[in-house]
Amino acid sequence: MKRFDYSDGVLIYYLPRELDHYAAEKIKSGSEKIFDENNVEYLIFDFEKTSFMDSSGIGLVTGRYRRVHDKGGKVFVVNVSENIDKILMMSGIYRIIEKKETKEDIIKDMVAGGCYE
Amino acid sequence: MKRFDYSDGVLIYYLPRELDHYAAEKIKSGSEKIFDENNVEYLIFDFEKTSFMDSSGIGLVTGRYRRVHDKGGKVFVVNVSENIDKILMMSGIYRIIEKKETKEDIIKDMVAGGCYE
Amino acid sequence: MNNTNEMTVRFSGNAQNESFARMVIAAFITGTNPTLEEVSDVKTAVSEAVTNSIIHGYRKKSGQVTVYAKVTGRKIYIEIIDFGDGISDVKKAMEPMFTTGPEEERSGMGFSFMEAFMDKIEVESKVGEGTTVKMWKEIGTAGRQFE
Amino acid sequence: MNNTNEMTVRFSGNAQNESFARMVIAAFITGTNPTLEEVSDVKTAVSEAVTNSIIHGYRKKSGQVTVYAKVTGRKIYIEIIDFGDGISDVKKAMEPMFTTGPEEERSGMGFSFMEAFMDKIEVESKVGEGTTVKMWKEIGTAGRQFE
Ligand SMILES: Nc1ncnc2c1ncn2[C@@H]1O[C@H](COP(=O)(O)OP(=O)(O)O)[C@@H](O)[C@H]1O
Ligand SMILES: Nc1ncnc2c1ncn2[C@@H]1O[C@H](COP(=O)(O)OP(=O)(O)O)[C@@H](O)[C@H]1O
Repeated sequence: MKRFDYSDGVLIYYLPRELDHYAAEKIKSGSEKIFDENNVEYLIFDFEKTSFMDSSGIGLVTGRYRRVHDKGGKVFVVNVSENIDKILMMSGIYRIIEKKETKEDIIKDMVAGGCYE
Repeated sequence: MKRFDYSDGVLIYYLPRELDHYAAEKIKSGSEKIFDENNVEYLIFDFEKTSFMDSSGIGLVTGRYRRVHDKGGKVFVVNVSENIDKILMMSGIYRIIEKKETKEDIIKDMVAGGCYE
Repeated sequence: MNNTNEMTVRFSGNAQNESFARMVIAAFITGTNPTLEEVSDVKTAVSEAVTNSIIHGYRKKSGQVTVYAKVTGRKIYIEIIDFGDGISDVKKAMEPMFTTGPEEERSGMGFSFMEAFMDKIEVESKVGEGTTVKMWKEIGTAGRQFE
Repeated sequence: MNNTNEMTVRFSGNAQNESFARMVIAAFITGTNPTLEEVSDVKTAVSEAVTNSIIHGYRKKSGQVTVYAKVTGRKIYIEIIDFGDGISDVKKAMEPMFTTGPEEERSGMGFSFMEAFMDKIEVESKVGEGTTVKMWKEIGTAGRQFE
């Protein structure tokens, strides 16, 4: 099971079925090196498989957001089910992070924004 | 959710997803009247929906078998998954009760046996 | 079924058991005939409290977390109990966004989520002795989808 | 994960909780990475013992059933405990087809199923005090289907 994918400044997290504290810790420690060695310009949280999330998931997203945003990067969430949307909404995270329907929508944004000129 | 179906001497039990002691008791008490008021000639246990069974299920089948067999009736199990087959096999129940693939196979048997002449 | 049913589960306070606790509570409340959304709400609330016991109550130490649940008709009552560090200022701890674990990327929204997903919560805590979170929820009282 | 994990669950001895006990044990042993068949085997064995506590141990009386489980690596150990009537002759009770409940359509195969589905079982019982069933199973030792 692939947990993330990195290339050319774009990091995608494939989030697990249940995003709790245990899962968040594994995701963080598993991707620490990428943040240390690269400049992540686009960070994408893919919720396609995720049916459960609690506030530890919010902590993961906002924590990663801070690291990427401090260096001018952008953060997105995609494939958000109704269930997960409710949690993200409640947390107020959409004030700082953009939701897109699919990863393709983000690529459009990347092209428009000049990342892939 | 229909638990059973009776007409013309043929009783079909539609067994639940989990056939344990709790479920067996409900099935027994729910169909008591039918046995009291009718002569059940063909008794069919339909396992189509059943994915779990323990020895309480064996108790149900053999208990009902006795009531029906004493009066010359026949008992069948149908739509048995691999999982349930293992339990039925272990219990030795196939020495007294016949397994058929589908309910249609039993109707053939009924016609041949002269029930529907 | 308007009768009462009770259960208590006690488990080691390690992070893998967060999902175990969620599955136990989901299994226990099925008798109240909840919607999928109500099950999810209760799971989230329990997940928050159990996670707090593990990471804030016991930190790196070992300890046991207890979940007690009682169902009466469609009323659910749950307690999550630890014998960990306890909370010095419960009122402050319950404020949205307040966290003592920012470096661990905690959001400080655990108590807010418990309050949002349950009808009512209460927190009892004593420094050095531990924490008990009590939660109430009545099934079928808000936006019911199936009858 | 070669570490140890433990849990204890206690619940009212009523028949609805038989399925609850199965779900709890299934959730608890996921860490041993069992096949679906192994999960089913353990659920069946626990279902048998819990049912026995409810119908033979407590009969129509109320009482609590306790399930303790410990996982070490892929080794599973389970105890099912009641404080009910107890068994006067354990050896006889464990014989296949022996039952004191034929009029309730009991099959007398509960202990046989426990023995078939687990690697080993042990029964301790005292009349008037209650019964403890101990079970052992190592995951991945027989006919493993997925790795
Ligand atoms: N069981 C507990 N034991 C000790 N401290 C706790 C416990 N639960 C909560 N706390 C304290 O309350 C604070 C707020 O909790 P919460 O709202 O769940 O946010 P978070 O878990 O993200 O920090 C925690 O940071 C912690 O200091
Ligand atoms: N927990 C228990 N408390 C008291 N008696 C028990 C208990 N478990 C088993 N027994 C006795 O052992 C007998 C055999 O048990 P078992 O093999 O499970 O078959 P069954 O449950 O179908 O009777 C029971 O009929 C009962 O007399």
